[in-house]
Amino acid sequence: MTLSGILQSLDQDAVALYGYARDAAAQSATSIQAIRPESSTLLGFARGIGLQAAVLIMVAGLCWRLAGILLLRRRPQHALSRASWLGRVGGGAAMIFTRSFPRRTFLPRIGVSVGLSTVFHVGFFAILLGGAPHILIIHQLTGLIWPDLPKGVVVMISGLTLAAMLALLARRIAHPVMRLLSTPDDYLSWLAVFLPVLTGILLSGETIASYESLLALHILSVELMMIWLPFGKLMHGVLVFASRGAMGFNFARKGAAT
Amino acid sequence: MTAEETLGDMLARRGFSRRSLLKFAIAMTSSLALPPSAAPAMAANLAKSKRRSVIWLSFQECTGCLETLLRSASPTIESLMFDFISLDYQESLMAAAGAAAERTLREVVAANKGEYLLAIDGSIPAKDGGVYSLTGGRSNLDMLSEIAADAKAVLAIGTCAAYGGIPKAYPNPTGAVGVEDLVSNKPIVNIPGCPPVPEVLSGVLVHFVSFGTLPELDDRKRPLAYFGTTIHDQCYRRPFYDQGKFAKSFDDEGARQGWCLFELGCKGPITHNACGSLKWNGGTSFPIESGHGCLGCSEPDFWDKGGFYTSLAGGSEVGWRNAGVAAAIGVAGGAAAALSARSKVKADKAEPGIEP
Amino acid sequence: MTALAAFGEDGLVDALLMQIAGLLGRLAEHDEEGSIDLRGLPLSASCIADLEKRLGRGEVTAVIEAAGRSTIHETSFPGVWWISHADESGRMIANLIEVALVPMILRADPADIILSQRRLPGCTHVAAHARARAA
Amino acid sequence: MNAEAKPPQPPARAPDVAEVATAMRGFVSDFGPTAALALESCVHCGRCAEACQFYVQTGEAKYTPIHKIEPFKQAYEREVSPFAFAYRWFGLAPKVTGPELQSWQEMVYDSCNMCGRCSLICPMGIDIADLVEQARHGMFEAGLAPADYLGALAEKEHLTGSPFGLTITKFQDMLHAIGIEHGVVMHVDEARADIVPTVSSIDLKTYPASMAAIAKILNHMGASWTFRTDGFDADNVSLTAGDRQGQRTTTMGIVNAAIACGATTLLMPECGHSFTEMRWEAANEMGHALPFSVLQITEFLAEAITDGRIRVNKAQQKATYHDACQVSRRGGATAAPRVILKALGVDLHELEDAGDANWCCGGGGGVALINRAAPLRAKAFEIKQRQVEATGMETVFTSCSGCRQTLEHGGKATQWSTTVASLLELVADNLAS
Repeated sequence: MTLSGILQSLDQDAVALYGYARDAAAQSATSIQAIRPESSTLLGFARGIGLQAAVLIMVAGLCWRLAGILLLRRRPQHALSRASWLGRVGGGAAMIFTRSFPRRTFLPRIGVSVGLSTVFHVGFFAILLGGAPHILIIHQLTGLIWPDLPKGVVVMISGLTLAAMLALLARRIAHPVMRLLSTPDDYLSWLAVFLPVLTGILLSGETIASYESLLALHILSVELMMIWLPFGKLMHGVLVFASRGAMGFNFARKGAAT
Repeated sequence: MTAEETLGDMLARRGFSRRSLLKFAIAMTSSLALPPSAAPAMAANLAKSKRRSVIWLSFQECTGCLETLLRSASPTIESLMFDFISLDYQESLMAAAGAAAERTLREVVAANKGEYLLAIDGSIPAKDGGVYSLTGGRSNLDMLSEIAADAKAVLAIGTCAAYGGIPKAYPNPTGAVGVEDLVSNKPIVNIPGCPPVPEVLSGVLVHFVSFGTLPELDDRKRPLAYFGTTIHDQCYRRPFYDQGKFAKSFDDEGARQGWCLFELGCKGPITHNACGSLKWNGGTSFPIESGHGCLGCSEPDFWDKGGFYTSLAGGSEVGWRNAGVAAAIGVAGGAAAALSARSKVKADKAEPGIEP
Repeated sequence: MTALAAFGEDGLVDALLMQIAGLLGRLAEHDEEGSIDLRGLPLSASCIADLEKRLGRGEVTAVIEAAGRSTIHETSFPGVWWISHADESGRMIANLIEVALVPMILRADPADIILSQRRLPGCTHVAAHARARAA
Repeated sequence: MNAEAKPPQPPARAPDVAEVATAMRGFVSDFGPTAALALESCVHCGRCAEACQFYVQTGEAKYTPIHKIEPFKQAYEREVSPFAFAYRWFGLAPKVTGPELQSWQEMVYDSCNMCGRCSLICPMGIDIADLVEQARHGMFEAGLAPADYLGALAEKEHLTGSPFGLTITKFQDMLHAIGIEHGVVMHVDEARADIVPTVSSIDLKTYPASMAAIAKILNHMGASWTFRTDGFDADNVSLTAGDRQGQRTTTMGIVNAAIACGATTLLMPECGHSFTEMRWEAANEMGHALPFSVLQITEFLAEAITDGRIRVNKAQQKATYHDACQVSRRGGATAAPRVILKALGVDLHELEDAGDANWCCGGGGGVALINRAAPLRAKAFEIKQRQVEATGMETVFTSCSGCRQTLEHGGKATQWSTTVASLLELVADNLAS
């Protein structure tokens, strides 16, 4: 049974599985605006109800977590600030970017971690924002559109990103500090990002299995990432702006180095 | 023409040499993607075989499928096929009508019990007992089950007969379904397409008449020889797809250069059919070659898979109203969590005077 | 010039030539005939033209008028025949390389031979006179 | 000084459940969005370890800065985080146990100077130093502040307002004695004065000359100034021990003293944490802005030298300078010492990573007052020793008595020839007549 055979049968098993899920979802989702019925394939589910559910869960989770943090009582700061209010806001905004480039003195010790994570993050967003199909999705949602990278380039970048992720995982397992700090959330979040990139590469190759199965798997893995995002470590994608901004703002008050 | 006369004798009587029969067999083996060595065997079988009786029932259909199969302005090799079968019942083509037509149908069924082929075009409305499509006062639902019972095999011609097609599109008022949803104890061949590619029917009939079996089918009961690959895989514009050269509108520079139509909603990557290789109107062209994206008409529920001009990459659009509801739920939950946290934090101020 | 044709153009033609050589070998040793359906292979027009140039032309050319025109020519390699069939509207419906003593389609069919045997006596002078007397 | 408050007893055993609960509430008590953001944002990348002198020198993973607040993060997740209910229902963040909290004493106190170098490297912008300070609040309320020395001093400060139990009269006598010994006019407890220099007990005990130096400088300037023995001990050992109430009492004492004599400027002595406490936290504890400006001594000297109120001679010597973390990196006064040294004509050879990214001396944040932390301090000192020797300088100036004492102790242990000197005293010794 070749892999493509398995994926083919996966498509059929999923049809049955999907049938039950769809009926259950249909009954329970009465309040949500009637969603047009999708065809009975895995791809239909992935691009239909699956996508809808993933987006709704992500949006709800994001709002919940952000509200839960930002609505805590703010500690008033009365000490005389070294910077004006505008200076503090500027400090906050600046740090959002400068903290991505560690000070030269730290590089000898964290160069590997910085290098690998930069390759991964730049690669991941280059795929997301450079891949033609991705731009189309964003275009359909927001109307924005910009030139895309050739498919070959995106595939090559995906390879690099995948390699960086595997190296980072190896480091997280091997390095004593990383092993001490790591929780199941780290590994689940890693997987939730690894699968979309992996299925993306397989999809671009279009050889392992039929286009539909690969596209369905790719979209499902993205949906897994979207659903996990607000509840685990992936939230740092949003919190990084708030957290760095807050430190930049507060340190600018003290004129302290950031 | 007597029932016992073989095809070979019939052809000879009408001046068709065995060479033209062999030539026909060579053409069909090539179209069916069979090895060339199969041609002599096919020609021999065809010569020995009897003419197969075919009953064609039209249900909730637009006659587009029938027209495309018989339209051949110039007689093509495939049209020979209609000399090999005896189309005993077809409401649009036969002279008889009304009660006479019904009598003919009963006679044909009786005469060829268990041996005739049942070809169907159009979907079958199953809602409310099938009352939405009647022929001579009888619902298509009943006619199908009755006549399919004695058929040797069933050919569902066109996406409507195969998967329900356009009548089944949302909201599907008549409860239209495909043949495969109603008939289960008979070998079924789906020949989807709106309309289907004519050569496919000839290929299937020839295969059946000459080898007595249906050609190899895929998981959707479609002949693998014609539906094994996607339009995307056969498409001559594929290199542009790989280089990321996409037409952004139907009359921009990209479109004129014949670039890939992926961004204009082409459904080629998820559509299985033979348009890309056999092409239409005698090999003239096929939708993509004429500059329009493939609609995916041979796939189930092609009408509900998002707009014809929405690219494959786009998921079905997220309802902004739903997103608003989700956001509100999220904020409410977060606020509740924050308030309970604040109450806990305030409670710790046991020591008087320490500001929060 | 599609991307497919850009690379390996000559690779395809060479592979075909070697396959034809293999068929010739089987014909010579085991008297086995074989043929290659060119339409089943992803060949571009220039690829087929190149193949035709390589195979060259032999001494025999034949035309068959049966349900459309079919043309056959022997290549410069005896035993290797190039056959292309078209239907009445002139559309090509098959394009084959056949490796055989004589292409299958050229041979008269046994059933036709029996019919000929039955028909032939009819065109003798004796039969003609008999018909004239009977009329 | 409210003597009747219950003094924290150093426990012989692990805290019981009640004490752990108070500890956690202590940690959670001053929780705002910034602290919550910090605890929610950690991506477990491990880079903070690479900036911390204790991990870098020992290679032990347990000294990873963010790991030092792990139990408190668990408490946050259970009690205050947006998904607290889920953490509790699914048992994702178990309750912190007594023994576990006790074992964390080493992480929250012995191996953390709260120097903020980890906050400088954290890619997510988490102020880990601030979190450790808040964690100490929890530890203290669970009676887990280290008993030896730091705990004892904090207890005494809590009772008497001075970590060494100095009474006001004793303090006054010492000031006058220093005045006489150094031949300097000492203004003590005068009713009205513009400038109030505060005193740290380390200076009082080990570097009395610095009090004489500040007096000499202020007289040189002809400023109206006075020491206030009712506003004593800028050191605020309670802060580093995590005793929020003691910290607040000490701070209010100084603030009230300054208000009493109508001061316009409060000078913090050569000390790191006292500056942080008075400059950035005092106003919050008052609930409104302070009615006077607070300057670290180097800031004051730099300003006065620049605008000519202090005239100095050229000191004609080569030296290097060690930055106090709370003054430079955390306090934003990195430039002031350079201004002073330049004015004094000192040929300054900066240390590697000088200024904002400097390595901590290893004694700050109360660690110098924990005896069992000596081996850790020695490890941290090795970096500083290497850096100073790399400059080839004979003298290293600093403007924090804590650093000065730590570097001297470190130097004594390794027969270090370099002399550690105070910038304040250098200025006092080079005043133009």
